[in-house]
Amino acid sequence: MSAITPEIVAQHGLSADEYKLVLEIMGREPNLTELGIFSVMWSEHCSYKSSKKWLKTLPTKAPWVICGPGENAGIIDIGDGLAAVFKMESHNHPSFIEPYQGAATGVGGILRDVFTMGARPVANLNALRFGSPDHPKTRHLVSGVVAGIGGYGNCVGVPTVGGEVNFHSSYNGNILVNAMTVGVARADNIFYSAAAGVGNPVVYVGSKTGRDGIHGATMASAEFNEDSEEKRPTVQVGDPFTEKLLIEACMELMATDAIVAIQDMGAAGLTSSSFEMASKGGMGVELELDKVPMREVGMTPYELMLSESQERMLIVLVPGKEEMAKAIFDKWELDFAVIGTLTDSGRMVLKWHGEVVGDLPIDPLAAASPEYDRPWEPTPALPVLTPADVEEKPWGEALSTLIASPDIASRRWIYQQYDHMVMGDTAQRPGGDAGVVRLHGSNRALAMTTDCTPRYVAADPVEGGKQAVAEAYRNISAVGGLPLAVTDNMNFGNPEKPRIMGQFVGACQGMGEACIALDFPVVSGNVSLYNETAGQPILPTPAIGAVGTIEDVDTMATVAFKGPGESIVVLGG
Amino acid sequence: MKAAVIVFPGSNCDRDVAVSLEKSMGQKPLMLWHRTTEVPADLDLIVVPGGFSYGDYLRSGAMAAHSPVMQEVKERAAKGVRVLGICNGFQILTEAGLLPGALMRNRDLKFICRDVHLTVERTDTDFTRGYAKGQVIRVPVAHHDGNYFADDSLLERIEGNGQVAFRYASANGEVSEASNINGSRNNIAGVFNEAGTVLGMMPHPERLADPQLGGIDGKPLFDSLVEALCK
Amino acid sequence: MKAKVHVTLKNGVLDPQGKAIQHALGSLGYEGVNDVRQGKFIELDLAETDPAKAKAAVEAMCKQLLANTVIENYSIEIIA
Amino acid sequence: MKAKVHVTLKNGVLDPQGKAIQHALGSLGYEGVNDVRQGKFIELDLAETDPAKAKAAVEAMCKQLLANTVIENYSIEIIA
Ligand SMILES: Nc1ncnc2c1ncn2[C@@H]1O[C@H](COP(=O)(O)OP(=O)(O)O)[C@@H](O)[C@H]1O
Repeated sequence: MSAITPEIVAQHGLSADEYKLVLEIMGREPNLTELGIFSVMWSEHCSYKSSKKWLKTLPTKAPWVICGPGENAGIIDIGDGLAAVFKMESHNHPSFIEPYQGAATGVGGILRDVFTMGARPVANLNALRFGSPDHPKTRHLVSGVVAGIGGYGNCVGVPTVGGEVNFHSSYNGNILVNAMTVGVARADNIFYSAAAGVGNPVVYVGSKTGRDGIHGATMASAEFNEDSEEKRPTVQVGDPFTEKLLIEACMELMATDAIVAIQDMGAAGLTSSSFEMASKGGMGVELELDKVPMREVGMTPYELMLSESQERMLIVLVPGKEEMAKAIFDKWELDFAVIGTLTDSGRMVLKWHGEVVGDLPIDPLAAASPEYDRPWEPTPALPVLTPADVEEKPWGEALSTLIASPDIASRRWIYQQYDHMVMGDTAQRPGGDAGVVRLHGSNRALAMTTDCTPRYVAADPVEGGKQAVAEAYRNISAVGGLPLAVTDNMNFGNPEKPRIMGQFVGACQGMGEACIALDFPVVSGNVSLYNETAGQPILPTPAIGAVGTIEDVDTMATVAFKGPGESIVVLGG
Repeated sequence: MKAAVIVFPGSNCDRDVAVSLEKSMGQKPLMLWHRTTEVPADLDLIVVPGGFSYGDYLRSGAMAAHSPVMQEVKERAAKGVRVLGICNGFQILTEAGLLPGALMRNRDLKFICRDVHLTVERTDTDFTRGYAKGQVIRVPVAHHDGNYFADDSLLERIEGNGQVAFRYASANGEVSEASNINGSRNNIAGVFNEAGTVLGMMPHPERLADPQLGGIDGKPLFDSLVEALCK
Repeated sequence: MKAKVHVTLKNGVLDPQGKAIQHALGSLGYEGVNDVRQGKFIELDLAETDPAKAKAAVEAMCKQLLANTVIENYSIEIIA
Repeated sequence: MKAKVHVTLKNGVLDPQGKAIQHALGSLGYEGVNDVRQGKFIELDLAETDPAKAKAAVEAMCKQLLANTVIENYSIEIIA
């Protein structure tokens, strides 16, 4: 037995205080597998330990909200018995290390968050931030990320209808790749992750488990440093073909009454999916890890619990439905294995060929997940610019400088690499204010957008947070949509620095105020902290994704001037 | 008229083309799973749709070309049943030997999704009779492997037989290197078999067959088939 | 028994991937790269223990699936 | 001077292409295919005439462009 040394604890990203808590909860020294589980569950990525306090202040309610933050994705009622299910999520660190696969697996992950709730994904968007255009790495990163997003989304067959891109030197060593998926479900056929029913089978479906990204979740929460480019084998390869099959198989199973609960295996794989399902349902769970479909020989329980292999889901089935469910996954040529059962013990018991190799209490671990009230300082106000501060230039020259700016220049090079028309319902393609996708078989449509102007947020986090929400609202309105709700992706630097924490707090405050004023609730989101290189933080980037409805797609507005003689009107002020 | 759309693992334009067919035919086509070997005897049209069958792994269309249903498709094609392959479907039909040539990676190696203009090279086939001679149409492409290749002698044969269906062109119908989006030989965007009963094309007519999606230049292709095959 | 298969484009078939690599190498400052061709390298692990039988099986696989003989050549190496 | 470069996925890295080929061979009735891995095979034609210098140049090309060393290994063979 390997004794747990302070070094091992540190390698797992747990502080000495946190380890003390581990010992208290376990009542003994954990073994390595158990320690690995704590490290994953308590990582910033899974526990939101720095951000939780502030996220709770965001408005999340409205009569049309079916499910707010806390599940895999947010859900709103869009009428006609339908619901829109959506969320945005970051894959920043993996995309910097391996842009193609990092971005691709980011798209795969967010798609799973949406279809796990019973929604067929109908659109993808992506909010990207790169370093300055003349930085030696930028070209490679841009082309890799764009190819990866396209490579995955195009193959899965979900149109990528919108997004945004900014360039700024603060992202030179830490790009941002935020992917958003919007899905549509029947409002009376939504699936949640809370496990229920003692004795019910726990089923594993999808791809086999390999040694991918072991410790990826902890990596996503650790600040980048010089040698991070060496931590390479933690990168996972996406398999969009399998994801497509997984979507179809899950949709087929969801049309039956066999599912009690379902959850994708996200960043923390089997650990977080099984823990969350059991914890939400107040259940215990017993897993037979040797039954997990494995890609490689000689895998250990530790590796199986921490692997981040993609394209996998965990399902609690109604007893007796195993054969029927298996037939569906067989048809789609995917792995299917009953790997455990629900219990009423409130514990997670891990077995390996019949022998207990891990035994942890679920609620105490989840409840004790650390939550910090990190010190923060407000961002000092910048002097206000006056017209006299701006250098005078001939109009023509000023205009061409503006148009040539990488933040304004055409994005066609990017979105031409994304299939934005597959599924046959894209009524407004990328290039306008918002993407518009018809609700299949109807004349109604969803409008969607992602927005944030990081330099505004850096200058004044509260106003910048407000502005990002307002811009998303305007973009939905501009195509003729009624803005309904938002998802967000909070990308910030190291929260242990009061200055950074102050940016986070300010942005949350501004977003919250704007969302209340506009009746525009936050229904889902994601936080990515520690976005720093050698101590230098990125610009604070709270990316906002928004969704609205258009009642009659024939009334949709587009940006193009339609003909000579038309009036040009400026509205607002 | 009876039409069927084949569904492979990884097909993703199967529903799109079924919607377009239904609009023109007034009834839903049959959807046939790739494992099936029971294909109704009285089919008039088989559509091999776009997407990424088997993930486009190894070579686009290579694995799907060996699916059980494809044996049946080959037999029907030999009997003159009309077969239409769009995008990945075109790749599958070349891999299955139903159409000449091969589709390689786009010249600049990037996936291309955009509207393109095509010249309609022939209007005397069941697929294209709805178009006017010399008509230039606007239809989207969305592919990574659409670079049509045939060696010199094959190319000569295809051209000699009038097997070219569409060419990439400018908006006013000029066929030149500038309008050749992916490096295809002779700007070829679609080809027929010798009999003119099997058509493969990289562009997606089903994506612009509905005014709400921005155009209807793809619709005459489906209307042509319905008109020709409705008994 | 292992088999190594090389699938390469026939002479005269243009190779967009090779061309793009050559171009990229040029812009990275590598001089004197006259030509680049890209092919596939497929390794198979076979249960078969007889080299001749293994070779025949892989030959059939190449013809049927691994190579598109309209545009590609293949070569097979069997390793005990 | 010619160089042959093999680029293969590192051990443990998922190879969706290889898996799909294995699966397809199975459905075509080829039995006993335990594993398939797909890699790239790149042939370069170089102006360089010194083998050591050629090797060094190709090594640099592999690191910088031809292989994605995050997930791939490469091997180089120089042929006079
Ligand atoms: N910035 C945020 N605003 C609102 N909700 C958030 C935010 N960040 C995370 N959440 C919510 O917290 C929950 C957990 O998020 P996450 O760990 O990213 O989900 P998953 O593990 O399924 O990928 C989700 O329901 C998400 O909607």
